[in-house]
Amino acid sequence: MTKGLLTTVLCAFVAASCSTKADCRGDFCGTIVIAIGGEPETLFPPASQTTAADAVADLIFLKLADIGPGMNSVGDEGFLPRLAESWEWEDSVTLVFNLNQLARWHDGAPVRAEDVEFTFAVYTDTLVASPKASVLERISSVTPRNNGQVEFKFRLPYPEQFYDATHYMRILPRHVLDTIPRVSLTSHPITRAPVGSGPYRLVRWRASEAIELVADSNFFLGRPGLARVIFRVTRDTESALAQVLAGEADVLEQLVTGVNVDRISTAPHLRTIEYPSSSYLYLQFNMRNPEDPEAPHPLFRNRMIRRALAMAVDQQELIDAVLGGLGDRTIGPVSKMLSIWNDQIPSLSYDTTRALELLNGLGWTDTDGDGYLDRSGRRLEFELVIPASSRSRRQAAVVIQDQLRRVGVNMVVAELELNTLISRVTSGRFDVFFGSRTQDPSPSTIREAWSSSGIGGANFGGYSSSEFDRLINSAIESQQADSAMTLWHRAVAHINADAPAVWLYSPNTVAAVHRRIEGVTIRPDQWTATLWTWRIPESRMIARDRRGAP
Amino acid sequence: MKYFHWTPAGWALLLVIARWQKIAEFLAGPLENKMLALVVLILIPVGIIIALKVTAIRKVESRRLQLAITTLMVLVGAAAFAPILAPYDPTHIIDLANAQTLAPSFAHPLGTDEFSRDLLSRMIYGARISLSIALLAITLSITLGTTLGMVAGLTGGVTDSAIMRSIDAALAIPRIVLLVVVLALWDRRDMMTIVLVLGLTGWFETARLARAEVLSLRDRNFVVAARASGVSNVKILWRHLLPNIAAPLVVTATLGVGQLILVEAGLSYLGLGVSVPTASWGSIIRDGRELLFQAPWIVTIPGFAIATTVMVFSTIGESVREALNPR
Amino acid sequence: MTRAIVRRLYQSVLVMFVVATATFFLIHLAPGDPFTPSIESANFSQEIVAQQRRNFGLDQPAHIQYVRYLQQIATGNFGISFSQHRPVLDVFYDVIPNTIVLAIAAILIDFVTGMTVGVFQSTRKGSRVDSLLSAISLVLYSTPVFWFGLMLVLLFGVTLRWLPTAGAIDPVVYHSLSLPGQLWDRIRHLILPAATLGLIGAGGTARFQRSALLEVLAEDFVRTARAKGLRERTVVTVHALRNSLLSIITLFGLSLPALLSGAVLVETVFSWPGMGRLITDAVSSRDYPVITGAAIVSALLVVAGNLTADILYRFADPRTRTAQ
Amino acid sequence: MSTSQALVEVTDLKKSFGTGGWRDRDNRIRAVDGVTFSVAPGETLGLVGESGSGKSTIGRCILRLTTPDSGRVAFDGVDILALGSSEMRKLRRRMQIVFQDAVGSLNPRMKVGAAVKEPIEVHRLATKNEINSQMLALLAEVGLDPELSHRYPHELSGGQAQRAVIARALSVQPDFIVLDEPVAALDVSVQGQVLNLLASLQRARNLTYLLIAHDLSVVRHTCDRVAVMYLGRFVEVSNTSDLFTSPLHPYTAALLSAVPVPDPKKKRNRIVLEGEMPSVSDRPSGCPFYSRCPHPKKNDQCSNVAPELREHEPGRLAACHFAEEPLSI
Repeated sequence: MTKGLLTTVLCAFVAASCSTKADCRGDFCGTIVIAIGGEPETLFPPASQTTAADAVADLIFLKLADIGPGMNSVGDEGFLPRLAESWEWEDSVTLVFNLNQLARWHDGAPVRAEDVEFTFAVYTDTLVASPKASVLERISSVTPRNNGQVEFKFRLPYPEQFYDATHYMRILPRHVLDTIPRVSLTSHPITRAPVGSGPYRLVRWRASEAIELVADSNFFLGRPGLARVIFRVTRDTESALAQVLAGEADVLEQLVTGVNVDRISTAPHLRTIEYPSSSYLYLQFNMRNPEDPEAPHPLFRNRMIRRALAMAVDQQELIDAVLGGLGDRTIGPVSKMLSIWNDQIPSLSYDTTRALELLNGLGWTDTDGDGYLDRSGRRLEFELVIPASSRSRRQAAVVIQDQLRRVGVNMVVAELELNTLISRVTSGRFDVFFGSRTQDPSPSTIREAWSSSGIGGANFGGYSSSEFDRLINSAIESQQADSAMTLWHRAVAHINADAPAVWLYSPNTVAAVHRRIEGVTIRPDQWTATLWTWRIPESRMIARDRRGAP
Repeated sequence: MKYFHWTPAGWALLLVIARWQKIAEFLAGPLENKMLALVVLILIPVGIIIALKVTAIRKVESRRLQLAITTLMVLVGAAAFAPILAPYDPTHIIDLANAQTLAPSFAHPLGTDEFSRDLLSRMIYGARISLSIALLAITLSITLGTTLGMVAGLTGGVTDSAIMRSIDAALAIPRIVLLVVVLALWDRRDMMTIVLVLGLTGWFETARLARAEVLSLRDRNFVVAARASGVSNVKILWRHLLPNIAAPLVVTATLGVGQLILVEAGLSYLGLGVSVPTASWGSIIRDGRELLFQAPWIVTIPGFAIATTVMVFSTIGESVREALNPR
Repeated sequence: MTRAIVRRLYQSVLVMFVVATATFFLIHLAPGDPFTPSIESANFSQEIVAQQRRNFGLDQPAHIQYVRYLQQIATGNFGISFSQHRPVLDVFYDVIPNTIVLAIAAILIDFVTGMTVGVFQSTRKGSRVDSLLSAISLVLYSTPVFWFGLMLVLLFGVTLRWLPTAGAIDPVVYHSLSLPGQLWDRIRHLILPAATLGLIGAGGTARFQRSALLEVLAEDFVRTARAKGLRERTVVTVHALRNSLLSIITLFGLSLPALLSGAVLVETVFSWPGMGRLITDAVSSRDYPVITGAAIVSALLVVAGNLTADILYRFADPRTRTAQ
Repeated sequence: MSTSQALVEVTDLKKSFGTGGWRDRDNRIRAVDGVTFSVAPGETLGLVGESGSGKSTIGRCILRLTTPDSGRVAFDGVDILALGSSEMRKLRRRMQIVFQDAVGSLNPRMKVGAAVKEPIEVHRLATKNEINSQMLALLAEVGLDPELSHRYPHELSGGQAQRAVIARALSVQPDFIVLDEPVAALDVSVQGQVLNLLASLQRARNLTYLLIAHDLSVVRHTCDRVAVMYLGRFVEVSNTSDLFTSPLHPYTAALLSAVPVPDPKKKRNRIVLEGEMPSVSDRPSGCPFYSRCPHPKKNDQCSNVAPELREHEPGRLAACHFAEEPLSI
């Protein structure tokens, strides 16, 4: 930890040497404009639910420690100190953080242990109803020992204790928020004028237009590389792309399709940066009857039908058509970002002949010659529900519909408005749901979505397999990285064979970034996490950069 | 016979011969297709006949009206016989890898969309969706508006003020806002839903008009005389009032069809129109919106189609109005 | 006359009450819930959603919520936006000025062009210019407003690159500009959306103005004025135009809802941060307080507009002034 | 007055119209202000007055086309104001109305034949097969060419239209017809024909008429008795011949003096009324006619006390303090 201290001191020295903001000179004066798709709903971290909100909040607030570039979530290996300068384990359920004495709130007050205690209290308060409360359940208490030391107590020892303690909470300033009643905390004006301890502070927020941040040049972890960061709210990828191409914006973190990537590549002032995606897409079969949740689904209770349908979908064609090749086939419910990603895990591969054989074997044949399979007078058909708001899923649905038609299956696509979709999916009123999941760095979230403990929660299809449950539980509890990995792979192979869903793809994430920006690194789970280390050398600055900070 | 031309008739005959196989398929095909054709084929000619009758009485003749009616015939023909006329299935993906967003060419006169579907076919089928929605919705809203307006006008008192204040309130909310709010009630947006919602939110002006007309007729002697003869209120409405307010209602309906086409397109553009794969013109624009720069024809063509159709209905409606209002 | 206005006011209040009630129940009938959990991220919890519902009082029966809602509305409080985590009034403060600016600019374009063209046409009835202008106004009247906007974006934004096509200001440079610079920035951003909305409206206004003026020009008193040997220009401007103004005032009142409807679409096309975009967003996130509030506010704008038109009408028309 | 066998009996009928809604009680116009009379079967009662005197309102009240504020209307002994709407509809068969504006009282979108047939259908007075022949018979009875049954109202002349309206009124075989200025809109040449037709129909069908007119000359040859109205009240009721020879009320006298006479040499004392009829909404407190009364003896009593309608001679009623000293004409 001494190294960190040294850098801090050094940085503080450098920062002090040029303090006048008005005529900002040097390599720390750049301004970047980020085209962000969607506006943060709040800048109060406990209440935030969207990736946009987290992306902005990550520059304003700090956690105790950040997950490392390796995305390891077991133990504390690879974690980078942030507000905590160091930490030690006193026993298997007691973790003590030593706060960085240089850490300051944007209003100048020092960051203290009681802020951490307060933060935990806010995140777990039912009046705040933070979506992150449930993941903090296994922490029993957070208590300050003195101004610079805070103690975390866990209910029981488990591999991801450190991850839980640090990953979800962005530390909040007690002295600013303590006087506000908890029940009105999430809607208080302070949520739009946040006071944090991170590298940037908020200057102005013009609703549905832009959010402007400026660097805190005294930031204790080192001077931020960019003087000003502007998040410009854009509605759709196309206009964001237009802005980036026209030089009106410098960064677009998600290009989505290959066509877009091609267009960016032709622009001399831009470059593309590819990083692993944290999401995967799938077609989820409902195991229960949509009309009667107690009864099994007439079609999908049959494992063979599910396997046949999974084999009838050509993921590669899908990736080519929808993403322009920018994606990978997923093998199981695993996004490319996760450490357990491995494309050697056994899975069902695209094979229409085999799919057709399976279906014929089950008695589904085309007796009336209309091109669709039928059995005792009923056509093999079902409904796919997709959110109307997702363009790529609408496109993919059209392609999958076409693919299934080739094996004689009639898939009807129903585009639903998002709220309707959510209420139908969470209450089990669907045949097949075209889902997309964004994962945390920890693979343990797979349990919520696919094991029987998630039924009634995030396991919308109601898939239940005791073997899968057993494998996944032991993988999560395993303290040893190697055996955990093996268990994860076995669990994934098992769920693949059962085919509770057709795994489709994990899109490749490609960002477009202006060439004048240097030191660009992107952490897959939170792309703005390292943005404060990006910078623009003075020699390459453009007019916008100099117009600079207020 | 003034509006009948031999040349288009000849072309139609040729088309029938050239496409007889498709026609056979169409006749054997799904009921829904035939129903849509029927709707379009019945409602529009009925409208045209009424319009012509009214204009013929007042001897309005204009080249514009003739042009409008001819154009409408073409549109109706295309919509009604979409399965016969369209070169491709509108949902057919031709070649995702190589035929995405092709510019207009000989093979695809209007180009293809991002799924390599033939745009001409989608436009022809879209005509059917757009026209049927507008026609069914206008039928619903005119019926509803006329009934309620006439009841309000004839009965007066509390019923009248209740209906009129509700109408005031409904009219105070801008139409699109009202539609956006009401459409949130339905969890699926098939054609009937859209028709229902458009119809149910479109009758207010008609009701006002019908009420005003009834009020001006209510104390006319022939109504009083009918009442004195013991004719019941329902019969007075039906036999005495309705025929006398029909003419302005026909004008409202004709102009309303055009407006409904615009409103439906607007809803589709906001993503609140009929769900895929049967696209209306508005949703074709929406699909093409993100490709505005790469494939501008996807957005441009349906816009022209919508504008033309609305113009046709406006022209007919205004001609009828001119005919009714000799000034 | 004041009595008539008071009566109109009283009616307006009644109308607003009906609007408030109707939107409340409509939106509560809708499927879905403002606190839908994200089904796409890791932290899915029904309990938290239930807790959020309790915190916002959504677990109460509808009639209790309704009464509380009416109390709030009566005090000018629209509640707290679920999706933006702040009072709905604050949300409105941000967007309403933008919509009003857009609406006023559009109305100016609409009525100035529409009336000028209409008057010009009626003085040259039957000429070639007349039929050409009639055709143009018919085309504008029949064009979908959002499509027209897209075409302008294509032409002026993409091809010619003359004007910005999104937002009300350039958020990057705006705050470092001088005051005239800021004003110019705003105007540049306003041109395309206002022109879209205004020109589409002008199509209708021109047609209306033309026929209204022609109707007046055919009346006896105009013929008398002509017979007196007055110049045609005097006849049109002094006698006829003043009289046709009445119908234009009515049209102004009537065109407000249509204008706001158009604004919803135009704001979507041009990413204009106004009411229209707010409403479409609020519906997709089931933000009840924003939806009901927005419906009430837009109804209020319409009712106020109609009231203004009504009063203007009474002032402009000497008959109604003395009649009461 | 023979009340015992009256067909129509009206007692203290009052009707006022509001201008400013229900809150606006002060501004109400008392169109009919306490009128009592009866019509015997087979009789023709004339109702005369200037426009706005309330005579049409009485006609409409009797048929319950407007609901009076108070008073009683009995038809053949039945209080029609107390009847339910279905009973009223049945009763409507026996009483009909003919308006001044004949073309306007025919539905412009309905052919003449259909208009005549409609009441028959409504009251189911004939089987489907007979309706048409009945209609044609009715047209013949009123002197219309059967060909005209296929015409629309605007294709008829005024006289033809009025005949059609009369045919429609007769179609339900009524006992009583209110004739609301039936000939006022017609050419003078046609007026006589229509009046003659009405008279012959009355004889043939034993009809009872209430004939409303603003013109005394129409009343003279068709009515058995005449009631003169002023400002919503009766000022004089009398048999026709007496009324025309020696009117009791100065208003009647003034009206009579305005009637053109066939013999221009006959010397007449023309009475010219000064001013206009006062507005019905601000009724004077005394005699309503006081402000315009040409009677030389009018005095304070007239301006303060409203005279009642009293019987001065048998069968002759007048509302004037000086009815015993009538003006001569």
